[in-house]
Amino acid sequence: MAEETLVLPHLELRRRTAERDRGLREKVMSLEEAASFVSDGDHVALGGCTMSRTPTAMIWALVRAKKKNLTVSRSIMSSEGEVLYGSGISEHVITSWFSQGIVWGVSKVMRHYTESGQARFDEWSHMSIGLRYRAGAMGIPYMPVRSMIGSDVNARLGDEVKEVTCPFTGERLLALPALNPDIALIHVQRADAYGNAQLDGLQFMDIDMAMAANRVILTTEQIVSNDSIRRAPDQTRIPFFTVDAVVEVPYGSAPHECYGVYEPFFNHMDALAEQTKKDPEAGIKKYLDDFYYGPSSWSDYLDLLGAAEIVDASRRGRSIYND
Amino acid sequence: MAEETLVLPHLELRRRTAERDRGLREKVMSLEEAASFVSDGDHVALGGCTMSRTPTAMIWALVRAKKKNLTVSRSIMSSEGEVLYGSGISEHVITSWFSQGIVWGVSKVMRHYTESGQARFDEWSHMSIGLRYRAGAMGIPYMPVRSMIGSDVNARLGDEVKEVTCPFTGERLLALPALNPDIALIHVQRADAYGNAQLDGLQFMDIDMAMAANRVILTTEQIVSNDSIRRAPDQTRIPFFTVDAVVEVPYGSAPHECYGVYEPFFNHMDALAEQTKKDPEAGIKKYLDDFYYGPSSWSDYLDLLGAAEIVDASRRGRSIYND
Amino acid sequence: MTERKNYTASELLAVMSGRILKDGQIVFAGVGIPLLAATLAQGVHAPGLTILFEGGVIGPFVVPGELPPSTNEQRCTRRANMVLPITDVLLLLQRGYIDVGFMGGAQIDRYGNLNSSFIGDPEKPATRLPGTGGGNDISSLTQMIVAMKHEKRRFVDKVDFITSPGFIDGGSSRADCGLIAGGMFRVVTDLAILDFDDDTKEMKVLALHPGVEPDEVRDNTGFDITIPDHVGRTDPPQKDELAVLRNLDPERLYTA
Amino acid sequence: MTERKNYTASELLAVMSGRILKDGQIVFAGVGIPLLAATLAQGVHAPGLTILFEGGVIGPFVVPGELPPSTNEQRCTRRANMVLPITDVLLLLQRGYIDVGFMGGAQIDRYGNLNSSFIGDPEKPATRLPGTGGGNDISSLTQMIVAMKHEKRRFVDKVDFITSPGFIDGGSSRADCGLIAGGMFRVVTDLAILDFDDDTKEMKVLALHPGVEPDEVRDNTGFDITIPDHVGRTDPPQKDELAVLRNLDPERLYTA
Repeated sequence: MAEETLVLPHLELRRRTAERDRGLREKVMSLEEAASFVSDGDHVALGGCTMSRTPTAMIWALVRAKKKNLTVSRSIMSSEGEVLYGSGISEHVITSWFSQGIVWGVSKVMRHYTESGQARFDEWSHMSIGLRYRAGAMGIPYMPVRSMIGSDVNARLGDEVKEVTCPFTGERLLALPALNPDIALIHVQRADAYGNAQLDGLQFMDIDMAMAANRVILTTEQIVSNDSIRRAPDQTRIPFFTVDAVVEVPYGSAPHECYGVYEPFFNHMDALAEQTKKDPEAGIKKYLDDFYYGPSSWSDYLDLLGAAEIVDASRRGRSIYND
Repeated sequence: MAEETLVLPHLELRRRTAERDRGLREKVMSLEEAASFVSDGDHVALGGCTMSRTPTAMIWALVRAKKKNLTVSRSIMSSEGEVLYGSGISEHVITSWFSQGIVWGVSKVMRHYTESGQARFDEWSHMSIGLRYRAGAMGIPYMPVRSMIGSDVNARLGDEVKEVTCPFTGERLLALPALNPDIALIHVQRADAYGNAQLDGLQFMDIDMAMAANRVILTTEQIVSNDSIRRAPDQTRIPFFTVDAVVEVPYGSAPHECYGVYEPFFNHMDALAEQTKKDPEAGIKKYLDDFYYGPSSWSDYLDLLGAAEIVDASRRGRSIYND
Repeated sequence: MTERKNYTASELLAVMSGRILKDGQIVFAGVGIPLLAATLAQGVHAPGLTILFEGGVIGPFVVPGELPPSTNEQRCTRRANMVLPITDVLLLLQRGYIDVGFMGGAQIDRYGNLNSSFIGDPEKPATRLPGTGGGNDISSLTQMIVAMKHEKRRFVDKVDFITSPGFIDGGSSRADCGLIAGGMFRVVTDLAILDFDDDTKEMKVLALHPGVEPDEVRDNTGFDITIPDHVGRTDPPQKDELAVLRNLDPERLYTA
Repeated sequence: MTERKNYTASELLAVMSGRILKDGQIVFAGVGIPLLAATLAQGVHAPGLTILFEGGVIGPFVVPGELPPSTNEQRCTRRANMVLPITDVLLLLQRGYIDVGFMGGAQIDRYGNLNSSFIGDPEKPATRLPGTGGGNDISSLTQMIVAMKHEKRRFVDKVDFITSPGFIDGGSSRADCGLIAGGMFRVVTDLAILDFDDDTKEMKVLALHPGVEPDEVRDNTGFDITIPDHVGRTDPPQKDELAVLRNLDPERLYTA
């Protein structure tokens, strides 16, 4: 369901949450089944940041399922944002920074779609996006903040931000509107069949996002037993009752990285940047044909990435634990 | 330094923070040296909750150093609150619940000092205290909340809470004043010499408290190497630059528990409850004479607790990892 | 209550309140009767019930005979699904993830307001009680079940101090204060199950426990309480329910 | 800049900005020149300098030759003291724990405002740039050092879009907006080190790099810039500084 208002009235947020089956139950399914949780017009939040723990496999499934009119938010968008624009499943992204990565310069695909007016890119400060998810996670309608004030980032957002005054100090602050996405897509190293997720390394905004969202699809490198989760409950970062679907997808963030498991597939990223340089639209369409529409399964997709690249990315990924 | 206003103006908070030596440096010292960081009149926040990870050893040192006029806040106060009142180092506590523990009924010591008007007990809701620390940790002067409204807990706080209206939804909420304690006392399982602390199990409000406070004294069961901290940086919960003193104090929470290391010393707690039942003031004074003023060192204190009790509490403590 | 019963008043409380919980619900529980009742429900009819403790624990596994002394010690985390900071576990209530808050009460009034702070004038109290703990937050932010002994001094017309809000002054006054969600759902005592009138929000009797007559409830209630003519009757505690309970608390620390 | 130098413009930038950092400071650094400069400072004169990355990293250890591709990948966490969520690492800025924010810039104006969002009219931009990332938060909440190439098209009278606020319209306008802390401290270019007038908050030259004449700065600046008569001079990059730098970035990815 689309966000009807900038901030959901509290009782409506509660009604949607109360409707969900939050009991302890198994919810393992395929990428295709999980894709059915996303409706056209939804606000979809993406876990991870830039080239890290991107829910690539789930986006891949949404593109293949030909979703429409999604609004997509993320801390920072990398090549998955190019895929969103190029495939047409989203013409509206909300993020603080959007390009493949610093080393590849400004994204030609992002430029093509935004400069031509075909797609919208709402820019918020990095912390503001994080605090919008956090307010949503906390069940409050706004969060006061001392950032973004005075800049054109703020000015351009118009009525989506408001000035408030501290009732104790009289200080002027900005009120950020809570963000409760319709659905969040989050990729993790391990989760159990109920959706208890444990994350290693960088957490980005994923935990607030999971708590804030009205549904969560969890993709995981590996499904582990509930017993193994219960042995270290202080390592669980996302509780099962926020999660609606659990999908086991090895290399589910490729060509991006998954902390401690694999680093980015840099050669693949280089090739994508090169391919979209001259004719960004044709370049990204060809990329989609080759890697999104072409393969018949996620395994086929991994085959296209190539075993040697997978082995190399994995070796680099594990090296973080060498010290 | 005492809190001059309910909420510190932002520039004053920043000035105090900027003055601190936040560089990477060793700060290991004795309990007695660390006690010198606490000034008479300070607002002191205590880590842990009820009978868990109480900074007993540091309170022990403050009592022996005859501090005065401390305002002390904590999520929930147990027998350490009785020690604060009985020793006279604090006549003003801020907490959500105050008694030794449910199994011992209402604290006679708390009743004696509060009902006679000798000491003050400001009651806030549990979450409100947590959110006050959190606002302090976030550098915002207030936090909107949907709790405490309508109750006499709220009414009794007078101007310390204010009503605010959400600029987006028009909903009425309560504004909680940020709390930036002058100093926080936190006990952990392990920390390095710089003050990087890793916590196992229940975290309570300790992380927000450490971030909010203007100084932190960390007592730790064990000082570990910085290398071992760096091997699992995603397990660090309190960063070194918030910490001013690191003191290695084995059994530093006894007679309370330290997660995974020892459970509460129930026999000791039973005896304290019994001893304070008839004449609470005399009972707690005798307890202070025996366990606080009597021993010449923390080791002597542990000797008084008794080796058999220590062994038993430790056996129970480790048992959490048996499953 | 003149016949001999094969259960104590506390066991009756635990059984009757446990039955109100539904499979699949998420319950924020205090220690003592609430925890016993919730664990009992898991064992009897609600295997998918999730228990939360205010110390920061989601989905723990209570070891029989090792009931936690409060909601803030390591025993509460035994084989839990997740452990998180206090503030964050309480925020789950504010976010709306929790179906039921479940706690005991020292004093309750006609509109379901609870007092655990002061007996007498708060400015010069006869007794300073321990205070709210998580109670105020839980009762402000979700639907409540309260389990308590049915005594005249505990069931009063107006509490000395509203620690945990019920329906305040009745009618729409709770929402008017700004508490737009939650509210009292059931009060379970050793005499009856009570609920609240849809409009006035006054407490009334929903069902009487086995062997309890209406007058016994009236005599033990400090205000006029409505008992409908065709008031319900609860079924007595069953063997399997008592067996689960006694296994959980073999020393009867909470069910004596 | 006619003499032959034994360093590149990027190396000059890294060395000159690294020197501004002081031992014991906490620096919020972007990748590229800022990270190189901060790591250089640690190796040369500030061993107790702490680096933070916006991805959520405190006190990492950069492995020479394995510079991270952004501040959000695992390479950034190499032997870090702590890893935490993005929002929380940024909140350290708001709380006041951070001494210096240190980043690069695409376009800067007379009052130190930075643009990394739009070239041309934001409603119909000639170029849509990637956006603020953490830049807006960092420059709103702490004292800033910016390192960038000194070119006329980059040093403009007024930026097309204020992505990261400097002193806005100068004078007290920054504080008047509600940004009561932080502000631009130094701009380091391949020609000079620039600071800001205490009252007007206009950019001015603090010191010229070796071999640079005042006119070279004027010619490469898109607005009238004050160069005091007795302007300072920086010392050229030293051997030990260049050696540390080249060890960090042997393939000259960031210092070509």
